[in-house]
Amino acid sequence: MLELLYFGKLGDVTGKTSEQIELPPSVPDLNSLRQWIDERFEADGIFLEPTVRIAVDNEIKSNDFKISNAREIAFLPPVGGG
Amino acid sequence: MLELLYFGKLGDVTGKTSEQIELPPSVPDLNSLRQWIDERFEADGIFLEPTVRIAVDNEIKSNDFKISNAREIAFLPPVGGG
Amino acid sequence: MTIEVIVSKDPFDAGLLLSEFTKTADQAGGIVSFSGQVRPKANQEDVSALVLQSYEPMTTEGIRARAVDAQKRWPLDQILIRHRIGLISTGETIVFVATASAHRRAAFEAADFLMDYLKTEAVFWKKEVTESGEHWIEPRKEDYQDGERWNVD
Amino acid sequence: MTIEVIVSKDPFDAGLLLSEFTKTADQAGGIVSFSGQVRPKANQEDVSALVLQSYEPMTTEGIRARAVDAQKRWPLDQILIRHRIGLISTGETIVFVATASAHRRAAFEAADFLMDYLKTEAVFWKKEVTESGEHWIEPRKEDYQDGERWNVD
Repeated sequence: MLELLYFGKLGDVTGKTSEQIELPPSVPDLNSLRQWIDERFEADGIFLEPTVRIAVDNEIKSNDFKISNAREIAFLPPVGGG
Repeated sequence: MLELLYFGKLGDVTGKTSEQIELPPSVPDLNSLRQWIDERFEADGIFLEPTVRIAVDNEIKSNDFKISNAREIAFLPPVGGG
Repeated sequence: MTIEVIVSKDPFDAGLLLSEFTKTADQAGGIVSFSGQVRPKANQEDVSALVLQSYEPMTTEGIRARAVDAQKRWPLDQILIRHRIGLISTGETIVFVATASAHRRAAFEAADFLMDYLKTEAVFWKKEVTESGEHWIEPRKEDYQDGERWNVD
Repeated sequence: MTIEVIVSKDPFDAGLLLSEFTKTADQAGGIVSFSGQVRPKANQEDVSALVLQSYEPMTTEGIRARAVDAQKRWPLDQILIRHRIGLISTGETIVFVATASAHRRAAFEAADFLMDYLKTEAVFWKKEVTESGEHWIEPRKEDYQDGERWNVD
């Protein structure tokens, strides 16, 4: 079981700030996770934007990161804005 | 009657922070006042130092200022020192 | 040298924090504080509140790392950083930073340095609550420019 | 815009001053404060107290003029300056400056600018009370360099 977290405006897109989920085998890494989530919520590509970073168990990871043992994955839109 | 004020280390030299005094006619301006006061307290020239400024009735005045109507004259050693 | 970082929903009084900070830092000589309040206006619109999200422990660790960085750059005796999350009403204090140093300029520069981080890089998402609804605050262009500010392994 | 300058023998708590300042400045966005404590050491010697003399109204007017100058240079909403005179024990707060502005950098710079004046040009004479006696603090070389800082008419 994996916990997904949606921060900032991403929570408005998904309608939730977190969810428990079982990923399908077709989603082995962060790259495919971005696409899968974006399609699931009809998010028009917002999850594909490079400014949206992904943290796996509290560490920022690059798109080729293999998810396998992750417990928590967080989608982090850009911070800042004063 | 004139009030003289001695600030900072000048008060140590004179042994007082203020005094009421009648100036002799030989002391018409600040230049002669510096010399007169310095001799009176055997101050070794400290009152002649240009870093010691003089305020007459709360305004800094130059050495040629005529004392005549002054009510209060303050001797101000340098400020600062953090 | 002590560093304290608190990210919390609890309201706080900047003056009380400064009083406590001053008591423990009284060998220091100089203390600089910055406190930020939620402003009632943004883009001509009345703002009634902000809503802040953090992502712990990343948010607190990021702030703490910046404080450690400040401590390396300046001779500091003490740093306190307190930041609110959750719902924060107009006029309430949202952030408080205090630095103590024997050197006045060091205390000023370190507080400014910490605020720079808190305003542009710290891991917070901010939503404005206005009469026309709620709006997530987008980063400004400057915030984007150094986009690779997070270390990716 | 309000400017408040108080030079007084009365002790004060920097935190309490900041609390009050924050209440009246809550439209401002950002508040910077500086508080300075009497340090227990100077030139390897234990200091138990400072004694400060001022010359009123020159001292207060000089500080106020600097605050007006700050207000012209930066967009400030509020300035408070409080300075003690008389006997001030080690660890007690001797000076407090607070600036409020919608612009964080303005609040920082103005507070720093005011402290520069208070430390080097403000009309105060300072005496250290140590175990070996009392010593008037001499201006540093930097303070002398711009010796003609007072306007002479």
